[in-house]
Amino acid sequence: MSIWDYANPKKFMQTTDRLLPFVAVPAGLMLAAGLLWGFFLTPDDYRQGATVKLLYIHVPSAMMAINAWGMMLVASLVWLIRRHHVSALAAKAAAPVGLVMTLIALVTGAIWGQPMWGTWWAWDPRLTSFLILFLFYLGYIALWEAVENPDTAADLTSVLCLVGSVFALLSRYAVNFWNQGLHQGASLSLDREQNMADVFWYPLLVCLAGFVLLFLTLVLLRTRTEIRLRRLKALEARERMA
Amino acid sequence: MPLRMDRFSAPDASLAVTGLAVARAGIAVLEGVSFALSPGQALVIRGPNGIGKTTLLRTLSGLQPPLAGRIEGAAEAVAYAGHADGLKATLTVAENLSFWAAIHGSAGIGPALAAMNLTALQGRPAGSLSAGQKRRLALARMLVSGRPVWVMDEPTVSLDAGSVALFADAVRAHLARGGAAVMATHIDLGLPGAAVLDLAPFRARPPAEGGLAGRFDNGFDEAFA
Amino acid sequence: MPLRMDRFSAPDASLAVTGLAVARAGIAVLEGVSFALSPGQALVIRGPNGIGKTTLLRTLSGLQPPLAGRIEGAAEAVAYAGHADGLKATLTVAENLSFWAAIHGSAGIGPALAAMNLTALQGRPAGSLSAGQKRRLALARMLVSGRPVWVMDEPTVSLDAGSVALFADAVRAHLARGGAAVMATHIDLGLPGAAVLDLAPFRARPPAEGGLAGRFDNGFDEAFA
Amino acid sequence: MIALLARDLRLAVRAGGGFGLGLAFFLIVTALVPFGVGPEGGTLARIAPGILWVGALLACLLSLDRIFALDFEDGSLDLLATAPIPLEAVVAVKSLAHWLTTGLPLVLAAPVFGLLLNLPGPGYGALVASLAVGTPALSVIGAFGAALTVGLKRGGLLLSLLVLPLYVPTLIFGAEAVRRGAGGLDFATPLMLLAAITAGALAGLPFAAAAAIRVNLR
Amino acid sequence: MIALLARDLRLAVRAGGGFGLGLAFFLIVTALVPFGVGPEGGTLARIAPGILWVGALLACLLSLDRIFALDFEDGSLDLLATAPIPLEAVVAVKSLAHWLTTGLPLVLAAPVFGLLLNLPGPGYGALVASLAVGTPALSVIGAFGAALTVGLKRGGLLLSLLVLPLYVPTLIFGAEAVRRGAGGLDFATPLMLLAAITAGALAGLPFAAAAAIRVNLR
Amino acid sequence: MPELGKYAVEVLSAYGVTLLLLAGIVALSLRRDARVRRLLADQERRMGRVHE
Ligand code: HEM
Ligand SMILES: Nc1ncnc2c1ncn2[C@@H]1O[C@H](COP(=O)(O)OP(=O)(O)OP(=O)(O)O)[C@@H](O)[C@H]1O
Ligand SMILES: Nc1ncnc2c1ncn2[C@@H]1O[C@H](COP(=O)(O)OP(=O)(O)OP(=O)(O)O)[C@@H](O)[C@H]1O
Ligand SMILES: [Mg+2]
Ligand SMILES: [Mg+2]
Repeated sequence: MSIWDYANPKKFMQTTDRLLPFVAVPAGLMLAAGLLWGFFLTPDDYRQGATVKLLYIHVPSAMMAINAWGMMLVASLVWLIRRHHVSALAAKAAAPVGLVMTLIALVTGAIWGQPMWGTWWAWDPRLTSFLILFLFYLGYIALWEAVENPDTAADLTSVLCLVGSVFALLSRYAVNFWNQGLHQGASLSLDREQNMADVFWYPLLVCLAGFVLLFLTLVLLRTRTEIRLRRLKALEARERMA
Repeated sequence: MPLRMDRFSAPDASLAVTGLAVARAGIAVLEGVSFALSPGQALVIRGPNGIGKTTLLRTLSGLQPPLAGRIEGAAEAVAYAGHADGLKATLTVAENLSFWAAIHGSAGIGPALAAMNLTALQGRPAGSLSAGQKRRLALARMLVSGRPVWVMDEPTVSLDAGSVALFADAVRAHLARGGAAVMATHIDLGLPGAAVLDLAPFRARPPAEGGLAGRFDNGFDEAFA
Repeated sequence: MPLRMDRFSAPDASLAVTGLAVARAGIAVLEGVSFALSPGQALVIRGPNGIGKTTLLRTLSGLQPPLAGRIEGAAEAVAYAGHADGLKATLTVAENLSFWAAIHGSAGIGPALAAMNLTALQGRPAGSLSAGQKRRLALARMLVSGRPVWVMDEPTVSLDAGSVALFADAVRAHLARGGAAVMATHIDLGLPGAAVLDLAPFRARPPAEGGLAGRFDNGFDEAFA
Repeated sequence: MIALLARDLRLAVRAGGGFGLGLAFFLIVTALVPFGVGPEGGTLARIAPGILWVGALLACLLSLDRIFALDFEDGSLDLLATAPIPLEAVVAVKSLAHWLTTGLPLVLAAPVFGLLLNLPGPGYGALVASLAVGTPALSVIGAFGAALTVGLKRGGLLLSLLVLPLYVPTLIFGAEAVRRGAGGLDFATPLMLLAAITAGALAGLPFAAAAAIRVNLR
Repeated sequence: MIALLARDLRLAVRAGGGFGLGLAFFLIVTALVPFGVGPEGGTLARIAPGILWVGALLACLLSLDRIFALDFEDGSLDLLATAPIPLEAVVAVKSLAHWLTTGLPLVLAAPVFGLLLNLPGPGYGALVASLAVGTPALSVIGAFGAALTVGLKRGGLLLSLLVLPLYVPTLIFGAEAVRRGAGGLDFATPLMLLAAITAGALAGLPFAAAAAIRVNLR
Repeated sequence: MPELGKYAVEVLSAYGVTLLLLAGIVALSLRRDARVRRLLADQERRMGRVHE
């Protein structure tokens, strides 16, 4: 059986109906565990003090904000190439979740910036490219909302997602060129030992897993909603025809 | 009539449609439409408001894909004239027409202007024409398109009796040159020779009664069965 | 017909025009037009494309001032429907109509929807209607305006035969209630009782032949005499 | 009248976002300036009051042609002009709808944008106050400009050209109020002048705009 | 093709100004900024490169919806889509027409506006060069945004929202080139990057835009 | 409650905002799902497609 079978609405609804609790419950558990661990049971950093606790929300949300866009890009490509409706609807379902993740990363980053850099906002490349990502999410969602016909909307938003991805990468590069920045480099690599002590690292991993699972849960749930909505529209149309 | 009398080169003026279903906003509106049109023939499409005449004509012109069925005949052979006139208010009558002539690579606009009684108006900006004058200009565009199949949506809206006669003359000349024409209308076009296709029997049935569903619906009825 | 059967209060449905001249873009197009219309009467305006029907109707509605002559009857008594439908594509049929009902302070939109066979479409966005359905909605607006004099420019464009009959019924009911109607058209409206005014004899003459010139021209001819 | 307001608001919302889009444009303008000007906080803080006001002004400007042009194109304006409410009231209500969908969201969201441009702390009160007092004038003046250009096919840029000079006094006093506020000075005087402009515009311009529309429909 | 270009140019000119209006808007933006920011020469000189580029960008943006919306509304776009020239070419020609009526005049007039903002002497060459290289990208990217929103009733603000983030890289490299030029530094690198963006946009976006138009006409 | 020192406001507000936003998107998703479910059920019933 190929993965494309799940692009059939029937198969998708059946599978996710059974699958959803097995994603949602671990998501809640992991998230609760990670955040509580991070908040209550980790020591303060000798330089950053208690603000290091922001790590456990800032980093996972920042990563999910990027990953959500990546998922939308893949789903858009699948829609454009194979015309599987579920794929287009999944991309639509993911966008608001990605937007919220971006917002969380921006807000927690801004709050973190005040004690660390002495400013809420700086035109640092990492921050700036997140602001641009935020705009892309807004535009993508606004385009879905603005188009009446769902297939048309799927086509247009997919094209936007493709072109937008290219320009988002370009912006990232341009922004680097433009300003060297204050923000931490990537420390979440495999050779992480120089960067982060285990006391911070393990709860962060749990939080990361929690955010990933939460994202999955929400996307599955929202895709199911979108499929039903699509179904509702089709039925309304049929009723009019009759 | 001072129109070019040469026959059309390829692509030619035949159009055959079999089992065509067309959809508007993803909803099937017509299904099972079949007809064939050979050079020199005209077909008048009739049917009540909202049955799907405009949708059918747009599909024939290649502006939207059919939901099912086959259209034989190149979309490149079709010149389309819809409800909207496609005129630029700030360009003069002659400029509007010359533009379309240039796009279609046809020669002069003089004969087309004359055929639609626009010669006296040719220096006027199109925005200052009355409703019927605008429509005449939109029809003159068909003449300069040089295309063999004319597909027209309610071509005689706003035209007075004299202009309807002019239009009928132009269509007859086009047919005589080996062209073909498909026209949707509610009123008499003064073309007694034309075949008539009433769309009422082809109204799409709801999927429950065996009608076509949109592509999405196919996998879908099962999902909620 | 489930329409309100009360007669109109003031301003009343009479309209008298004497020696009217109207201009478009400063150029006189019609002159010497006179007619009188009393409650219960309908007048059909005819004339070839570009003679000035639209211009005349806009003048009657108070949208532009007459060049000369008198119009007796309040502009507030007139409900106007032009070539453009005045619909908002993103609002539903019911929302479009309710808006105009609210503006004119009329009660419900149900009877108007029913009269124009729009009840089934009332939840649809107006942008998704076919050409004829849009026109029916534009005509339903006349019913909710509650105004005694209907001035309509080619009201039956794009309508199928059934809808033309609906429209004729609505006009007849309006006349029976003591209303009046002026309609420009090129085709038969199915209103045998209506008076007909052909505008061809009133085409404005050039000033050289004694026709009216624009206001500016009057002082102007002398200046360059 | 209320029906007209409700309709215009509903149209703005249906047109895809309504409230959101004016804001989004404001956000984008204020975000673009640092890309152009460079990221140093000091320079940004110095120009923040001016840029914020210019951004608000441009966000208003961009949505101006929505006020009458759509109604003109589809024939609704003809019908509104013959309706039993005075055209002056139509203008006033439509300006109000424009302000509610464009000006008001700007007022509410302005502090966030101030952050992006490093606006100094004491400036936020002045920013919100001056925008609240000044943006109604932008909407009314814009409605007047839109009325003047309503007949002309896509008079968008002409509209900007006509309206921008009219916006200058509002801009000067508005930006001055914010600059004084940001510098910790008293900003009552420019705010009063701003209020005077708004009051004057509200009292006079609907009549001028209605006259312009009548001429354009003729 | 040439006929289409000629028509679009003629339409732009007839629409009341054409060339003039984009310029006028640019002028007004650059004139408003001193009102907002205050007149000290030092600050102005520092922000001039950025403001000039932001102004050019906004002037472009404001005229974008003219590219396809009018043709869509009056039915011409249907006719162009069925005409014997490929839709990709239509997009390319229309972008070119937009650039000729908006971008090119900006390039030619930019030095004058530099003067208004106290742009330091060595910056003028960089300003003209970067605008000449960068504005074509603005037109093509804008045409893509206009194609996406063409079916939507007055998608003006949505269009801005979609297009502005796409403009960011162009803006950064453009303003950076001018800033380096104004500081007497070498500006070849940002100019090359700008050229690369323009080339990429010209090569790819007409296809995406044509696809979007086909979808919207369906 | 851990000792947050002088950064209490920052840390607490950041956690607060995050939880608020997460709860918001979860609640919105659930509410929308329930609403669409209900509308769809109504529609299916109205069209006589009754099932369990
Ligand atoms: C609005 C402001 C901010 C935004 C948008 C932002 C965004 C990001 C992003 C995108 C990541 C990358 C995740 C990855 O690639 O692995 C990240 C990671 C991180 N950020 Fe921020 N950030 C902001 C402010 C701050 C501040 C003020 C600090 C603290 C001084 C900070 C500390 C970190 C740390 C320590 C990481 C983890 C680095 C890593 O392991 O990759 N951020 N942030
Ligand atoms: N954008 C749209 N979205 C949804 N439905 C639409 C849309 N446009 C048209 N329809 C519907 O599709 C059907 C077919 O419309 P079409 O315009 O083809 O009818 P038509 O036969 O041309 O009618 P008319 O004689 O009034 O022009 C109509 O019922 C109409 O309401
Ligand atoms: N904006 C304008 N500028 C100059 N002349 C105009 C303008 N609009 C219309 N005209 C001219 O005024 C005359 C009257 O136009 P009007 O629209 O009233 O005609 P009509 O009788 O309604 O024609 P139709 O039957 O075609 O609708 C026409 O000759 C027309 O060309
Ligand atoms: Mg039709
Ligand atoms: Mg007329």
